[in-house]
Amino acid sequence: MLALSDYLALSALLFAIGMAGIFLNRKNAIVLLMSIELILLAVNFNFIAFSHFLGDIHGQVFVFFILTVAAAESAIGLAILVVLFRNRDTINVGDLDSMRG
Amino acid sequence: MKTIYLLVVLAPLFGAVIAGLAGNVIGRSNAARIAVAAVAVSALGSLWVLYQHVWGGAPVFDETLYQWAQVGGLSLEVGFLIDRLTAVMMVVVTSVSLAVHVYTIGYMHDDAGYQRFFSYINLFTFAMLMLVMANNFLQLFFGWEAVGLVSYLLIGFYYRKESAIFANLKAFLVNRVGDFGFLLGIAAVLMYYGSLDYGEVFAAATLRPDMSLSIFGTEALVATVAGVLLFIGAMGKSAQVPLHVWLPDSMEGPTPISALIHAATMVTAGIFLVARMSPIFELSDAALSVVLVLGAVTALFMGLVGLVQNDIKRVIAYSTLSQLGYMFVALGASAYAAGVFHLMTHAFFKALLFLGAGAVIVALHHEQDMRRMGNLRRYLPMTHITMLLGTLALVGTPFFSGYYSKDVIIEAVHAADRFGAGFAYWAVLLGVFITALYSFRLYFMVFWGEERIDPHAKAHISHLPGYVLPVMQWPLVALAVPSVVIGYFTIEPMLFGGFFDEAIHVLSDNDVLAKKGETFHGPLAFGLHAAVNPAFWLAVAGAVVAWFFYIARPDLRPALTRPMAPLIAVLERKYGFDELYRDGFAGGGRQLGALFWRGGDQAIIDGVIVNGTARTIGRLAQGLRGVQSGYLYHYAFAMIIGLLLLLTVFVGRWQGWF
Amino acid sequence: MLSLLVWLPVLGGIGVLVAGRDDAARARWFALGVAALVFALAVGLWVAFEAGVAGMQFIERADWISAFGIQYYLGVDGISMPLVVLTAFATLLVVVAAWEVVQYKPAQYLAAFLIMEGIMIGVFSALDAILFYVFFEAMLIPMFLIIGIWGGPNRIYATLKFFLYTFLGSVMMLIALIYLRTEAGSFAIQDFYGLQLPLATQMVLFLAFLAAFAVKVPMFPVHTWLPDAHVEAPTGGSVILAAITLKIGGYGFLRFSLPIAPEASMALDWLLIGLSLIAVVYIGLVAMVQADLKKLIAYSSIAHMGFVTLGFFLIFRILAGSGSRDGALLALEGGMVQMISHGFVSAAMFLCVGVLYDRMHTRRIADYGGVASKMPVFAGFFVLFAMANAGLPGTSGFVGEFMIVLASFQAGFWYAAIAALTLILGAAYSLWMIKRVVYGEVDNEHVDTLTDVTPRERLLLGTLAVAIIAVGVYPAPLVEVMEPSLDALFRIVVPTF
Amino acid sequence: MIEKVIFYVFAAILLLAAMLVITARNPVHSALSLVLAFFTSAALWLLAEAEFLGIALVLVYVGAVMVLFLFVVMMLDINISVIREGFARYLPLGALVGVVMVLQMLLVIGAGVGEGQVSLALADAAGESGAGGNNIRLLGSVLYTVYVYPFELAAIVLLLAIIAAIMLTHRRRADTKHQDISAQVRTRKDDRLRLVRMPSEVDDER
Repeated sequence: MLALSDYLALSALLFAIGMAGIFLNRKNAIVLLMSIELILLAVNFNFIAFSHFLGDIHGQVFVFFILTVAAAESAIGLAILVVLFRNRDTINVGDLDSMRG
Repeated sequence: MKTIYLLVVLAPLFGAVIAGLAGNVIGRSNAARIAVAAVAVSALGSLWVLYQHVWGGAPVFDETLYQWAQVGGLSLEVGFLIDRLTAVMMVVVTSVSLAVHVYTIGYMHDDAGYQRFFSYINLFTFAMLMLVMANNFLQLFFGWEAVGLVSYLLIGFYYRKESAIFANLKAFLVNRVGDFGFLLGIAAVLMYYGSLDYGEVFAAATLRPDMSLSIFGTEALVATVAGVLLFIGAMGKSAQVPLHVWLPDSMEGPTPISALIHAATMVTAGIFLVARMSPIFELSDAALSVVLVLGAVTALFMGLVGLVQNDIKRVIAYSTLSQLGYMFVALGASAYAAGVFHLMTHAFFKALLFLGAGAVIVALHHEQDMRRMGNLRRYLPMTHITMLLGTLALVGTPFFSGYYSKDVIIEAVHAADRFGAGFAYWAVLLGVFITALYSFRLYFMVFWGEERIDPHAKAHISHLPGYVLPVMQWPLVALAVPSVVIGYFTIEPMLFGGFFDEAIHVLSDNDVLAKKGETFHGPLAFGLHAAVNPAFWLAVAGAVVAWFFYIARPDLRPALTRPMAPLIAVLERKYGFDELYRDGFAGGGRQLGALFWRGGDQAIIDGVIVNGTARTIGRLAQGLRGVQSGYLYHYAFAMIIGLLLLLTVFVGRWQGWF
Repeated sequence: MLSLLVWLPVLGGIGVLVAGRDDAARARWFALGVAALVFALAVGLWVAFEAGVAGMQFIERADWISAFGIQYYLGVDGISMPLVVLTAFATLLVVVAAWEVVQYKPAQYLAAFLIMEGIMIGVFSALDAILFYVFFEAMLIPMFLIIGIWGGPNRIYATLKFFLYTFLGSVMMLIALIYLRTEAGSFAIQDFYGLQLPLATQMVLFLAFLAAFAVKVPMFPVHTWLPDAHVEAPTGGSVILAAITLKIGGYGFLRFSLPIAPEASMALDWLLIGLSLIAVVYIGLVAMVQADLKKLIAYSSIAHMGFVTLGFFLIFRILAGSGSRDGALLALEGGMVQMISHGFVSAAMFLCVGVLYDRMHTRRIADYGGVASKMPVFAGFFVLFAMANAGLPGTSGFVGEFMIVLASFQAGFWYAAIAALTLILGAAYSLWMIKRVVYGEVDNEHVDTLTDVTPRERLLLGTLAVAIIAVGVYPAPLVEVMEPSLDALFRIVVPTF
Repeated sequence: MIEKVIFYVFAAILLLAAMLVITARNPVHSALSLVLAFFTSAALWLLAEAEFLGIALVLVYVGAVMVLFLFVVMMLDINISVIREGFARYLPLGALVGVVMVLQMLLVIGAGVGEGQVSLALADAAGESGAGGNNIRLLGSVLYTVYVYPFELAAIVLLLAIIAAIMLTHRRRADTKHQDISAQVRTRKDDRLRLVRMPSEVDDER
């Protein structure tokens, strides 16, 4: 029988991988966005797992919203990326330091 | 009577205001006329007041004029207390003032500040009268400081002269040091006696003579503390050691001022104060001993400095210091009446000497150095005679006024058995010799011997008809008369006739004058008594020594001075008081101020705290700017690491790691 | 009536702005008219004021922001009445003093002062804590502009310092006021008085008020903004700053600190007394070595204001020392009189410096010397004012100092001894300055070209001289007005006596 | 038992795909790996009886978002070598952070929320959700009642995202003509019309 902890452990690992992805691909904005998707996926896993094991549908509602927001986020993120590339000819995050104090 | 009193006080004020504010409008001679008339009114009024109080049986007047302020149950008022002491002071003040006013007409004749000068001396007369007529400490303090103000203005009368404006600042500040004590004394009186009114204070003091307070860790009589504090004020105004330094410098003022303020009246305010406060001082032997010892020190040591001065006015100034010391010695010996008596006689003959010196100075075209005088009796016969009379009175020639007043003091000290009385006796006795020495040294250097006048001054003096101006001559004569005779006529009533019984309070144990009174058989006998009096012979010795070294054998003078060179050097530096005050207190204060300003205000408060805060925040922000690199991943890292830390904290606490 | 006093100058100021936009002369006359009218009203108020009554008079009360219980609540008592009149008087002086002197934007300059006047009268007459706070803060704005626009070369630094210092303090006060509202249930200042707060709370409140008022007074060590502000401020700004603004600090101590937190005042009086005595001695010494006329006078202001706070906070020690109620009252009234007197004297001193500055355009003492030869009338005034500054009897400067020294002796010998040092220090810095500026040989060709005071300046200085001497010779009317209110205050602070 | 096998297999694929996402040299590979990760996730969600969400994940993410990613990746000419620099340098740090985080989370899962408390509740919880039967119906009944406002807000968020994305990427070409309506409305008479005062013509005959 599957246990809640199985899902949670999987989610934790996924989360950690997403986090490591941010570290590893710190200059590639696209992979950064993907890493964020991974992290969100991990979060969703938790919600679904708890929803399932506690028999509470509200968790899934949250996953639904997270999916919505994440979709919107990646849409805008990619749009920004496109504009960025158009203006500066790069998506190297290392070059984006105009907010430097 | 109240109208008369008000008239006496307000007439000079009126004169001062008119001459001061409208001086340019009404012109020089009108200003002088108004000023002299005002003081004349005042002087006549004072004489009448004295007459009424001595022979007219006028009651002691003690009334409030108006209420200055009312605080809770405490009423601060302005009012007059007129008794015989006040009346005598009023007469002394106004009559000397009148003489000086008249003299001024001539002395300041061609000075640009003519009206200003009259305004000042009128104002001075007003202030001095306020001082002596006060019936409370508030008004006393007002008069006290107001005379200081006028003194300040007059010493700095020639405000273009650097030495004059230095001297007036010095005078005011040294006086302020005295006032510092005086004000504290008044505060002590208010606290322990509950009032500022003389009558109430003296009543309270007599009622509770043993009241004590703890100060500097010891118990002391209230009367001692209050007395000493008040005496500090008197020391400032009456230039007693160590607050004497301003008086010689005050000679920078015009000579009539030296006569009026710095010899006859203002400087005697301290004497008046102590005499007036006799009910308090009588309660404390310690306070009187302080007065006695400091007076004796001043009398002896300031006289010594007078020996080495060459400026004619400074010699007389040091003589004044020394004579003021005599007066304090009398007060310290509980012979208040003798002190006031000497005050009166001294006022006349010292004013005479100053005015005479002023005549000499003017005649020599503002030459003050005695080394460039000599043999002036040929040119200024009248001045010579009057000054000789003044000198004789000063040194204590029998039957002259100074003899009576000074001799009484010496004998009173001899009779007193207070701590310091022995020292004071020898000091004043030796002082007699010194007084005679410097007085006759001055006299001989100025009026006898060879002529050392420089040609410029000589040209001036040769054209004079034996005097400078008549208006400068008559005051001398007018002052010479009382200088000679007033002692003879007034010694008996003033000292031994219970004249001051209402005003001055002496405990019977301390009453040395009463003891003297038992052996007093009239002024004539007292004068003849001089033959067996050591003081007289000391005075004669002083005069002879002066004659010997300045007239008979001036060539022997180096033989006398050479062995005493170190001593003379000390005297010429006036014991180093000036240096100590200038470099020690004034310089130290300025350095401390600079230190506080640069170190405290600018470096610590502004530098470290105010601007330091700004700088710290700036530096902090500079550091934080580095954190804000603009790189997205730095922010992401920060978030992740923060998350990790939070996680660690939660897990750790739950697991009990820490 | 009070509303009129508060708002008439403000409206008048706006009127000056409108009327005098292009016409300087019209602006001047208009401003003079408004200032004179306000002064006349203030004097009228003084006449109508019942001297023997302790409570508030001329009360006006209306809801303002009812949601928070904030009211438009005005009234004066014996403590604020003299200060209101002083404010009107000082503003009138400033308007006259600016007459031909201020050429740069005269209408705006005068308007700023008129608005300032209204606000300051508002501060003194506000009985609602928030109303007080609003006026208290609003006062910064015109002053900020006055120094910032018409000031000297280093004015930006000075204004910033001035603003930040005073603002920092007042924020603390706002917190305290809001707390008090929760305790008292209303913002009326008098409702704060009866609260029986625990000592710890009182301490916090007291420190909050201290932060606000100590800066205003200013007390050591938060005084350094004042010399800078004075040096940079135009003459009128200095006059108002010294004559009125500083008084708000002292007034605040009387209105808030003492009655609201009496036990904390007692517990912390060592601090206030200590700082005041430091102000007297330390600042006195610092004043002595200043090379700039205005700085010297600014420092002397701090020293004199030290006497005010000394008088206010000595009362506990006096009661402990001699147990004399009169002594404590003497200290309180001495402090009040000292405030009024300082208003006159410092205004006079700054006007004198202004007179010199207008002619020579320098404030360095070393640039002067021998002024008396060229400006005898001015020299007379200046010496008189310096003497008043040194506390000469017969001038107003003496009255307060005398009362406070007498009272402080009852707290202990040393308090009086240190306080009385001002006799020496005050004379030293005032007269040494006189010696270097007024006396002596004419020092340089600039001094040689000086001309004596104009009739306008003569009127200005003469008025002040009369006021100073009048208060010095006969302070009874002034003391009479403030006595019942201070007595009532005293009863709140020390109910057992 | 079979569930367990399925779970572990899919979980392994998921983790492998996730690792590929973050380590792949080519972003296209990353994106494709992410697609794989989403697929396996959907499968695992189905296993957890979240059928609707599993389907939605596939439809929305794989069908739309990931296609967008691929589009962008391929559209942009990315210099991979520059972007990859520092990868090795940060590998230890990234790994460390990841490992520490995993360990801590596992600690929590293993000790506290493990079988002990939660799995007891599982039986009836599972039964209940089973009794409710249709997962979509269940979700809808909550979504359209309790969460109706957030739901509407989510719609607005999406709309905003659309508009924002269009606004950001849309560019105006210089060589096409546009109508600027606001400029037309702003026009004033003076811009277009000039009145010239002229003296009236006078007959010169006289």
